[in-house]
Amino acid sequence: MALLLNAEQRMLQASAREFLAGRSPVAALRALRDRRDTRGYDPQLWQDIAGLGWPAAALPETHGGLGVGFQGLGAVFEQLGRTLAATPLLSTVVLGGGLLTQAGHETQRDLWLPKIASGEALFALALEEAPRHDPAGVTLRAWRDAGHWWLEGDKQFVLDGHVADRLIVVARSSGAAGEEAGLSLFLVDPAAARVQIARTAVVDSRNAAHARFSRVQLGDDALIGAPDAAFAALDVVLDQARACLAAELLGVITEAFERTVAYLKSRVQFGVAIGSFQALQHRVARLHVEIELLRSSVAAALEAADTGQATAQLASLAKARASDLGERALNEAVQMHGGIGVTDELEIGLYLKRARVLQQSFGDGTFHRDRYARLRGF
Amino acid sequence: MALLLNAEQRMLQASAREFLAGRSPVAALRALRDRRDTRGYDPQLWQDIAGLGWPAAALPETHGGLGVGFQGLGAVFEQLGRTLAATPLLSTVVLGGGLLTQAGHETQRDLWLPKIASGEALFALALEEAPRHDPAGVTLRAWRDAGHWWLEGDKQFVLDGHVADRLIVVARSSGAAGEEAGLSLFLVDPAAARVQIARTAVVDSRNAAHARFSRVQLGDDALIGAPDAAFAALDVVLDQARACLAAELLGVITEAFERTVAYLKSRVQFGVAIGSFQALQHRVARLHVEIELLRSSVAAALEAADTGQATAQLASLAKARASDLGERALNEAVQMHGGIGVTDELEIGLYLKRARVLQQSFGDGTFHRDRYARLRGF
Amino acid sequence: MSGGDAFRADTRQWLQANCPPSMREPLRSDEDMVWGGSRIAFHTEDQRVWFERMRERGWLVPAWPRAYGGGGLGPREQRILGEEMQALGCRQPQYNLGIWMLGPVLLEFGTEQQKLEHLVPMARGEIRWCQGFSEPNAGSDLASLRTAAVRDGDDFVITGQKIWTSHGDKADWMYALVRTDPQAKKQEGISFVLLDMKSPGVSVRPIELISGKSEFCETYFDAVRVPARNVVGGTNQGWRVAKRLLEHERAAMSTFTEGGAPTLDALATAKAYLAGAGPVWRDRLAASLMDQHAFSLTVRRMKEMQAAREDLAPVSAIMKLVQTEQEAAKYELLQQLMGQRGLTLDGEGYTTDEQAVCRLWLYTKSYTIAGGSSEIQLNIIARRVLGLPG
Amino acid sequence: MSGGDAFRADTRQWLQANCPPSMREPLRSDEDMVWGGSRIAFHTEDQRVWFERMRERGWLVPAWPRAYGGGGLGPREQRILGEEMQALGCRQPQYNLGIWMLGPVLLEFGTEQQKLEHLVPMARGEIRWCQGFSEPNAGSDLASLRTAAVRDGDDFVITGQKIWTSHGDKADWMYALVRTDPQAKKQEGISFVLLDMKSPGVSVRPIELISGKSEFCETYFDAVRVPARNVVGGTNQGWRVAKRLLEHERAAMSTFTEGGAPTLDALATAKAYLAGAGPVWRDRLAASLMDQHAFSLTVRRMKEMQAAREDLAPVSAIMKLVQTEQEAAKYELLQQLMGQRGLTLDGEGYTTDEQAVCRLWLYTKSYTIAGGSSEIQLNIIARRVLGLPG
Repeated sequence: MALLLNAEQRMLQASAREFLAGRSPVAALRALRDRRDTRGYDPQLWQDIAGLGWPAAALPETHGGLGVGFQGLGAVFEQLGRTLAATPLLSTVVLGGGLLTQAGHETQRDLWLPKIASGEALFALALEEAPRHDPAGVTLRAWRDAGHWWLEGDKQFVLDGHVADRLIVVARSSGAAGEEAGLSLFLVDPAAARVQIARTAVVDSRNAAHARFSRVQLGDDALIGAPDAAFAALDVVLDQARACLAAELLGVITEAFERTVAYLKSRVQFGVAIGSFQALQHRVARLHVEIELLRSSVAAALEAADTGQATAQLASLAKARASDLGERALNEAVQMHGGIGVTDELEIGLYLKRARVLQQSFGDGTFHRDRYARLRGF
Repeated sequence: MALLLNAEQRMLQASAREFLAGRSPVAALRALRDRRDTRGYDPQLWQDIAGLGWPAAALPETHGGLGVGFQGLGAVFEQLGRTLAATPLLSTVVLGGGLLTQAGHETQRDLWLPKIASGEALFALALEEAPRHDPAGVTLRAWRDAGHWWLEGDKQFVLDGHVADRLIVVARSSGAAGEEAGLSLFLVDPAAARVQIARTAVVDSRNAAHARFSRVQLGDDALIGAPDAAFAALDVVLDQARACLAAELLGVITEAFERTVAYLKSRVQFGVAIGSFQALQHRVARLHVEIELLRSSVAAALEAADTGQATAQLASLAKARASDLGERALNEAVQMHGGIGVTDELEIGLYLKRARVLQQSFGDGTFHRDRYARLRGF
Repeated sequence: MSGGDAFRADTRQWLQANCPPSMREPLRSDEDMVWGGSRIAFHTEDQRVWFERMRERGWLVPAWPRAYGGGGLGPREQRILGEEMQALGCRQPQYNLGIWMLGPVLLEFGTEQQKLEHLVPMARGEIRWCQGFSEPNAGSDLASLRTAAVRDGDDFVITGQKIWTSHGDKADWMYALVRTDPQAKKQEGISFVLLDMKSPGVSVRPIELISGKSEFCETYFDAVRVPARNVVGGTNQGWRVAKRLLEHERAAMSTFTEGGAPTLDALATAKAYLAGAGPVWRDRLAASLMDQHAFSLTVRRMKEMQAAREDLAPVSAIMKLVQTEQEAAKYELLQQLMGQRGLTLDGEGYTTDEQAVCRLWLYTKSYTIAGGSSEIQLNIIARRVLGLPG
Repeated sequence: MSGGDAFRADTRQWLQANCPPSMREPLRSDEDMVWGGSRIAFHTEDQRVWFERMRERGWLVPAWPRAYGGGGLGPREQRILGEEMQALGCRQPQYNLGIWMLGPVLLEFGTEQQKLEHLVPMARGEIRWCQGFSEPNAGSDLASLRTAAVRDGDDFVITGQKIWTSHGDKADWMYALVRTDPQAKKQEGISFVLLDMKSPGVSVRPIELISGKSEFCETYFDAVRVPARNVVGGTNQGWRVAKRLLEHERAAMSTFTEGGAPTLDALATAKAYLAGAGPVWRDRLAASLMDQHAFSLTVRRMKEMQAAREDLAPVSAIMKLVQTEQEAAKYELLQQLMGQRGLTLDGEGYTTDEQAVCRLWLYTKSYTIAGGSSEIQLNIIARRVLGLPG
């Protein structure tokens, strides 16, 4: 394995870049927002993307996957970050497809993975219950009674939850909040009785949903994997998602940074380009340093997602750095653009907003430093 | 009350500045170090200082005090910081004199306060037991048996402990480590049987001591204040000491900062004064901002030590800011001086070292942010 | 009893008798602020009563001479009035940019005719002003402005564009900087003019910020005619008038926290999220509150220095920088402390304060850019206060 | 089996047979490093054996041509030797500044006579070199150096002062920059000379740092005669030789962590203090370890880029800055994490590592200054990598 992309992954990266620049520039996100689109993604774009095979990129080759692995998929996420393209790729493929691959029955996989690969079915993960990411903190109850499973409780911040064809719900079937043991996964049709989904408008013009489960009745075929033992698979898939989110953040950050450097070269004040002011030079130089460190960390996290070695540590490393740098680099980008930086007309504000949503998704810097410390034994 | 000094305090400040510049410049500390002086202070200097009345400054006027209060004394500490003058003013007057004033019997005060005011007797506070400041964490045991008090345990980082005529020992007479209740104060002659004092050389060329108490027997007259109830008085006196240390740090920081700015104006590289480089300008400008905020905080903490209002909150505010800025400003001072900044020949390194000792004395930034949060109710 | 003490007693008595109780409560929303001008709007009867009573006494502008509609108070009396209003918690009877910023420079640089024409209606709260300084290509480098004013008979004919005009869409008049001599060195060809926003050729377009709709506008001038008598401080002499005005702006901005703009209870909002966020965030919250505490102590110290006639420059130079950065940092902290709940502009089940956080986080990004960016403030500190070479 | 694989097998076999087991253990103290030169000192017999065996093979300088005493290995073989030594944990047989830095530029710029005269003894570990670049008034602005070399017959006569000469008191020879044309523009009047430290007129004084005694010296030249044939790369052409040499220095410094200087176990030391210090410090420790982790991944990525012949500049430009700042920050953290125990240079009851913390905290302050300060590195990144205007 290597931190650099192989020829196949590089081709995928180049084609993603070219496709997104033409088909989904930032203007597409703005248009989605301005027409108050409640779906938070463009179905036609998603069909085109499915045609390119991205949803299949990281799936097993036996289920129609491309076999370019997370390093290949991560290269796509970085490009999605560069143009802020709104797609259900993370929810459907990385989370939904990932959990089915890791924990699903043969029949569940055979039914759903091809539909995921082809772009026919959208998935969403119903995990969060508190303001901050806390997978072991789940309290939504699942219990068996009269030959059925039952769910009762609320979920927040379900990314793409209002457009998904299926939800995967993380529920507590035993134990107490904070324990890793006792979690189970359920496949739920959002249209089922006693499931309520409410869209939440998020600052990045994408969407999340609030989901309420009021004694929802499920058959045995709804259970994904063994009861009470979901944490291990969830942990693996969350780390894959974190690596992909870190890659997307890297794209967001890099694009905003390059635009900022270009602006510093072109904007003239006091008779010179403002990029000649040393105080600004040192600030952007420090951002460049952080971006290079982040790029190595993201590459290593994606590689680890493929090899399965040190996955957790590297996912936390990449997601922590990406989250923190996303905060700092975008604040700096806005400040260095001066007055126009705070106008809606400039696209930099859209990058700022997207970076914040990605920061909070599946753990911010504090969460992942805590996790990294635990993994290092302190 | 006011944050600015009154005329009397201003006179004291000016005279301290003039006296110390002549009698105890930084070269005096260097000489103390180079002759490997084990006392860590200059007795003749201390006698001269006593002659100027500084030890009496904050003592009650009934015991020979000057009545310029902590605002006056703080102005002296700031000047001590500017020249790194090594004196036992904090240990003897603020801590020793302060605890006797707050909690001592009439007879203890009448005996010792005049000797403190005149410079005849040196005191030290034996409080710390762990690497970090933790007044409620005391475990050194005190108990009564056969008509006597007994002490058993170790103390570290006893500032001026190896030259003191008397130690004030904080001991646990009831309760458990971490509890504020159950602490008692004892006046101990370091020459008494079963007391062992060992000097520790500290990086600032001053000194601290390790003290061991092996079943030390004490009479009833050794107890200062009521048994088990020492924390309140200790807390008040520690806050007075923290305000004075913050003032000393302000002096250390301000002097190092002024020298750095002067260096930036005089040092020529690439044909211009390095102070014309904007990246350095912004960094020193930010230090200036922090110094101004610190100056207000220190003034308020000293004022509060005099009025007794919001003392704890303001002492923590000042000590936290001073500790953190001492770290940052001295690191910056060394870096901006370039190569000579890391030589022993330049005095800036001595300021760096002193700032670190002051940072750790009676709580660093983390300690005082935690305390401030508690005082604000979270 | 000295004259000052008598004045204090009279003032207190008058305020107690005339300031309606509802006008002594803290500001809670934008509607609690009355903005003067031809389109003045009172949301409560008490607002109107308080405004009119203060206006009759000349106390909308207590410091201005009576000849121009002011209260004619000396420095000591002004201070006492301020202290008594603060002690009772009295709200400002109106908010008016012209009074804070244009008024003082008109008093200093204006002709007698200009003072009578403009100060008197301002003192009655009848005119709302906006500021036309910034231009798209002249952000921090204000003096590179290009809006052209060409003399034509008794008028100047103005063509160009201004940006960041606060409440440009609500203002009656604008004071603006225009270029009257394109040949001169850049600071020497600028004039300071007063311009009726109803003049033909003026058009105003609100600017949308990253936080949504804003009070800022772009203002376009298409051959707008302004009488030459509306130039303040002499043709091509506008730069020194503007510099003085910016000093007033800096002073106003740095005491903005006390000015009483509606603010949310950051600590209460933050506390609700601390348990879930953990000890690292508690440390950050404490640091933020301590920053604010140190700043408010510095405001106090600066006032004492002012009273003692000490050199204020080292302290006053930091005020705009610190105040704006702390405000922005406060909302940064809250936005992140709220985690996923800090990511929506219209969350359900939110308190009013929680509801405001995300928008204020975005809005306060402009604080460190507008009115002299943080970078400009740092330059000023480095060069003017610390004396480092330009 | 390809040629490379045969070489790998032979090399592994030879190393296993010839590298004494004690020479395969990690470095623990300065005494574990053998510095070449006329005063070479072996602290163990194994050190001597290992040094001599490697010397006989030419592997003290595996990359140099055999004609100059080297191993004559090609790039691929050099890499294999390095990998095999790393795999077995073999120590470097000697440390020698001349080999890392002077050697490559002599190979590039030296005359045949200079190569034979200087490379051959260097390849045998007989000469220890020091570097005479910095001067008291020429810190980051190296080209403003003033040490004068005046031509006199076949010699140059050198007068002036150098500073920051590492191990100047232990070196046999110095390579130095001197000013041979005081009239020329500053970079154009400089020559690169080789100078015997035993020459009359050379005096050396060790510098004491804030951390205590150091390897740095001041070197004074009082009319020191150096033969003109000792100028490398041509009179007044020294700047380009120096620039090339500094590139080698930067490369050497940025891989210093791997070079195997003795280092303490920061995590183990830190852990002992975490419980007493609390969760905020745990967060800071994690951040520090993550910084180091990201850096080591970046070193790995750079090597892969090098192998793939990609453009290294954006990555290589950050190495010196990051490596030195992280080292300094690591000791900052440890020093403070140890609280009051981090404040002494000779504490009792300390572990060896604890004992070292306070001194290393002070010592590493020089890392971000020496060898191109952090400010210079940031300038390079901003201008050369990001292309911002000078």
